[in-house]
Amino acid sequence: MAEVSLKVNGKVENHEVGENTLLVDFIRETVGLTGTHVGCDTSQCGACVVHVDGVSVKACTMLAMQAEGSEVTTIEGIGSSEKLHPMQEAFHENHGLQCGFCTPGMVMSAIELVSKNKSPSEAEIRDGLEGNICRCTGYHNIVKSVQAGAEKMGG
Amino acid sequence: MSEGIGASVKRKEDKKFLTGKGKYTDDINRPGQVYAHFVRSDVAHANIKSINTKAASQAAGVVAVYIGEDVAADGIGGPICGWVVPNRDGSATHEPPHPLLAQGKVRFVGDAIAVVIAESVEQAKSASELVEVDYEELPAVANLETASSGAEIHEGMKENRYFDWELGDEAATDKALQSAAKVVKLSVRNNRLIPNAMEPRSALAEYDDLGGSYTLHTTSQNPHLARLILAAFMFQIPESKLRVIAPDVGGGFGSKIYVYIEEAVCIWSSKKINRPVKWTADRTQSFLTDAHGRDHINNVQLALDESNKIIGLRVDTVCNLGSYLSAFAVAVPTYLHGTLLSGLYDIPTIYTNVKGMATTTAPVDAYRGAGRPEATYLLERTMDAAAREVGMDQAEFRRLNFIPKDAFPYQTAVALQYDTGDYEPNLDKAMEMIDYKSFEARRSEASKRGKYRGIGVSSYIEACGLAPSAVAGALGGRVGGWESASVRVDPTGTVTVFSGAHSHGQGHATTFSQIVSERLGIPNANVEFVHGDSDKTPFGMGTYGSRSLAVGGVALSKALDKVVEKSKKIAAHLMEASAEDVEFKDGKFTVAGTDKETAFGDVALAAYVPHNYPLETLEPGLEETAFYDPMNFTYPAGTHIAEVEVDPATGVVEIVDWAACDDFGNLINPMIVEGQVHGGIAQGIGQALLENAHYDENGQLLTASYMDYCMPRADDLPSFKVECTNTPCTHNDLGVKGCGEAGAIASPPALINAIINALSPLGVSDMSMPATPETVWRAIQNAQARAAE
Amino acid sequence: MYSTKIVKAENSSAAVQAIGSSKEGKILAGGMTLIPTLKQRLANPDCLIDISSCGLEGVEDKGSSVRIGAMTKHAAVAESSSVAKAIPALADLAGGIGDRQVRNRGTLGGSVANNDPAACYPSAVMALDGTVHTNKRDISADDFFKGMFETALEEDEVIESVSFKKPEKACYMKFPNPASRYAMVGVFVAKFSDGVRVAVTGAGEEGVFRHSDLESALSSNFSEEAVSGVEVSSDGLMSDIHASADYRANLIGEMTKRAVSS
Amino acid sequence: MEIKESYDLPLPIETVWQALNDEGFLKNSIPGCEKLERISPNELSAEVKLKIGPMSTRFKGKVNLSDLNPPNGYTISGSGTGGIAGAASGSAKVFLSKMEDGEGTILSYQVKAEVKGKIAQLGSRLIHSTAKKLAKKFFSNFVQELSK
Repeated sequence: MAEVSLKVNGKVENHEVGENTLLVDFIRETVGLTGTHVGCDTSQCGACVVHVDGVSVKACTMLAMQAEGSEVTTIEGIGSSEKLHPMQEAFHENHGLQCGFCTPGMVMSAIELVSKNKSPSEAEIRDGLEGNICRCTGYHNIVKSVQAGAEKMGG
Repeated sequence: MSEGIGASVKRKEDKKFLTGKGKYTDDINRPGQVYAHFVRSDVAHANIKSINTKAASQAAGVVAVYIGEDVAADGIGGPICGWVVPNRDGSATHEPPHPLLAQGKVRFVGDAIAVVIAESVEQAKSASELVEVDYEELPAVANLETASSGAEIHEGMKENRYFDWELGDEAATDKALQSAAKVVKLSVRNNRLIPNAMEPRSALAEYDDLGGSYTLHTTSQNPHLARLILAAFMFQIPESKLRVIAPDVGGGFGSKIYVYIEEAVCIWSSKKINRPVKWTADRTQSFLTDAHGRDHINNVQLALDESNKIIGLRVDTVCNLGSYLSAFAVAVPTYLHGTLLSGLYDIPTIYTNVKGMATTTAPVDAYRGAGRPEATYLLERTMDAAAREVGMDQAEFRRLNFIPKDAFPYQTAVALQYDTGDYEPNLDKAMEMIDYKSFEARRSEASKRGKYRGIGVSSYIEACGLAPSAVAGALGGRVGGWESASVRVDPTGTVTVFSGAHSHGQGHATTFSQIVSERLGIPNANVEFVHGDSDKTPFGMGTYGSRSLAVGGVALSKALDKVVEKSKKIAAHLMEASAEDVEFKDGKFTVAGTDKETAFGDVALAAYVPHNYPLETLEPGLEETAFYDPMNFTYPAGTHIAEVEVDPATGVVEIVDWAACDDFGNLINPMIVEGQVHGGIAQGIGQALLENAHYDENGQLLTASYMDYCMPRADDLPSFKVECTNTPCTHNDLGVKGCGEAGAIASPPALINAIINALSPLGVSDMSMPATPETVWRAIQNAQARAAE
Repeated sequence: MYSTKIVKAENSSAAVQAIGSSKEGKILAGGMTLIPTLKQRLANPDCLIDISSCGLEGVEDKGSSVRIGAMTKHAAVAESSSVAKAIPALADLAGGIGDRQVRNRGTLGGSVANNDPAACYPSAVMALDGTVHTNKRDISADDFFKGMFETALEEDEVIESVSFKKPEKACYMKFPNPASRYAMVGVFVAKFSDGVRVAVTGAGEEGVFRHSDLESALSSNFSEEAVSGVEVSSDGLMSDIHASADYRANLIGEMTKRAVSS
Repeated sequence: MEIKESYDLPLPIETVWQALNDEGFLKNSIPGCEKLERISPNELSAEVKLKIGPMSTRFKGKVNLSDLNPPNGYTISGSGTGGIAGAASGSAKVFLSKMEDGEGTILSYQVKAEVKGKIAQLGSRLIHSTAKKLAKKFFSNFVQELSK
């Protein structure tokens, strides 16, 4: 067991956990934020994407201890149901989600994508979402959502 | 903007998913819960000589370890088969038992042998490694072509065949083939797919020893059906003692229709240890044990007369149903496949024979489209080959053979009667959308860049809204095909809809609210939607086969009819008029020829505060339920056209354009319909280009992770052009047909036909799925080698 | 994942020491391969030595070469202006590894030390006549890669940085495995004043390798035609469910042509 | 999958044959072999530690010698289970023949390999290459041992 201290969505989380605890399990089980999902075992589906110190990572492929001292942002930390983040709003307006399971990871990836490229082309968006798998939407409306989200975010 | 029928209302359910507040099964935890982990077979086929669980039982954190004998001792049965068909010789489908945990034998890699229950997932996994299983290996039966001569998988089941079924007039069809001016022959394989809903299956079972009742949270498309099967057929407990909740479910695509052994083991063990038991699949377990889809080999013979009109069709199919018969495994290749073989063509005689085979692979069952994609694929590939062989344009050859629009209702040669349809406008529109007539110019432009450009057409029909119960029953179905809905009007005029359908991405909360909003004239925001809980909703059949709206939506409409009818009586009383004179529109009751008016809310209040109310003749309250059993299937149809460019140096296929024009009847929410079409097309493209479940000759699944099973990603796909025409369904109140599966049905042949079209100048006339870069490259190499000879 | 201990090393000698005092310790760099392996319980190290605080990040232009710290993330290499200026092909390669989340965590040293037969980086190290700098010594690329998943690294050795020689011209062309997105074939072509080096990844049964026939053809005539004149043999190439050795051989030729003509 | 290779050895065929039947030689030749004990004339129990990249698994199983045809060859087969990783088995048909000079021996082999469980499910791309590599290593170790 080891003491892990990091911030999740601005709140200090100080917990004693097994040293082999994955960041995603820390977020879901220890902190109790279940918006971050697990959809595969091989670091490919992207349902678990969160931001660690501002960059997107797959929380299933990082140990909680590797995030020691970091600022972690999850889907719960970017907007609220009263005030959605512009990217969340864009997904809503463009029907960028169906079953919702991949959505948190998709939105977190999209936000980082736009933070690096203010007005990405369709090809850049498709390329930039390589690490997020969606089985429902065929990506068509996700691409539209990210384009709209980029505009809203001031691109 | 209107919030009623036909409006692209933004989805109500979005916010919870967008903010991470969705509650999927694995997000739910119960006090004292323990975790199940299954010990699964590493071998495809073996007798189990012994299982030693001693060390595992003593491992840290372990609460219990159970094997097949423990289940058998409690008399718990396995999953049952929901549909059977007669064999050609009159005998019945062979239905072998499917034990919850292996009893003496394993039949596929992933077959569960034991369950270890522990305080943590990691402890359960560690202990599982200590379970020793001694196998006597038997030869795997991994190959569909040779399955009939393989080792016996189920005791007493001859030639590993579950059934041998036929439909249609064999003599007439063979006669048509003999007398034909031309017979087009084709053999196609429908590749095996793994559904891959993004949320892995999960179950959380809890036993209440005070009431002797169970609660199961599970990833199900149809919680009531799961409850019925679990309670009545597997556990033999009073159905009322089991509550099944399917909370937010992260996609299904068919794979979450069935009751799986893991859910049952969780229920059973939750009582044995009197603690809540949770199980969540990791992705590899999903690959190994979720019911797979497709896996057919079809031999097709199409008879044409001198004028290129179709005069007969014969299809001989062998399909792989895997190690155990899953719930609807039998229906998929028979009544959901054989009955669709007429497509949208006027074919006077059709005969089909389907042999359903067992292999030592995962069970195969419905996957988006279920039987209809296989039918459409073989038919549209054959139409394409026929057009090429007779030298006609692929679109015009189809047009020539379409059922004319004045021929409806049209009785096909394979049992179905199409109520309505008009196929040419879809074809014309799709051709216009993709600029079909200028294609040859684009082909020559591409060839200057060293690319082969091709265009492929696929015109499809599907039978949705499964199904009229009497028809299903007559054809071997063991469940009803109706759906239910309850409408509870609250005293203040807000409404809660309780539906037996289940939404796992389809957006029912939005579309069903739109129907209410349209009919009762209340804002969408005043409608709540409840589904997925057997304690809350009326008994329902759930969601599959593009049925939610066409059956569940119509049930809602019927319940709303009852609400309106009763409301009119209340309004009549309030307005001191006769009920026959009361009109209801835009949320207001009026009396014809007067200025009397009362609002829907006032009527609702009167129903619950019946101070001024006709209590002698009318019950108080305003809550109505309807069960709707459809009179016929609905028949969405349409045309998809794909345009591709092939890079001959690598075999890479790039999809450069996609046009889809579908007739889904009336649309409730066009935005959601388009989203369904997009998703369906993406899965169809996945099948045609990328996805394939690959078992090696020993029955090992080599594509058991996203490292090897190729899921479509954003950069594999183009954007799609999607439009609709509308011939309303004639036999349901909403005129709706269903749209969930269409994309997956239409798209694979469009794409494969486009690739063949691109390579046809080289003499390529066949292409298998998935058309991977190497497959395409080899076809080009072989064609070039043939040309050089 | 089995239980394990995590040691945060302050520098590479501390890391080596920690390895020495463990039974079966493993260096944890970005973890992009190691953590998925541990999750599957396909390895059971008693100790993971986290080297993220060892100061092994950064890009340094050394004149005739570029030296990159072992713990430099792929994203940092892809976005580095000095890499883009000195060896744009290397920045391109780094920008095409995995997906953006992999690039945000995965490291040069991790990729090179693992020497996955389908990894991108080893081809750059080989084609750019690289040198692997460890806590003990400098190892030339040609001596470093020893076959699939094998390198010259010893138990008590940690990669600190890798140097890449600046070529006159270079290009990396990757044909990704459509499922995993690893290289099904990746060809790194680097033209130096004294000849051309061609390294192939994703295809060889023994991992990354230099293609001598292509090198000599391109050294005398740096053109697509020269590539066409080489018959790429499928001997020693991998066959799996995604691609046969023949198809990989074809891709080697094709990717080389594209690299040359880019 | 089948893999074929051959070696020329500067040793008489009888010497090679003896070595092929000597557990000491075999133990030093089997890559990663940590334990090899004869339990009957043609059966040995074995423990092998296999490292492929980041993966590291201990297999426990048996080595069998069959089709014995002294001194012209035999079939050596091994199968083992690696716990959670699954199971692996492989067999090599070994052929010995005298070289034309009468002094040396040609050792050739044909290998078949099969994996089950997680290694098959997750490592399919590596199965063939790994089998080939391990076979090569076994025989090159064997040759090296012989020349000691």
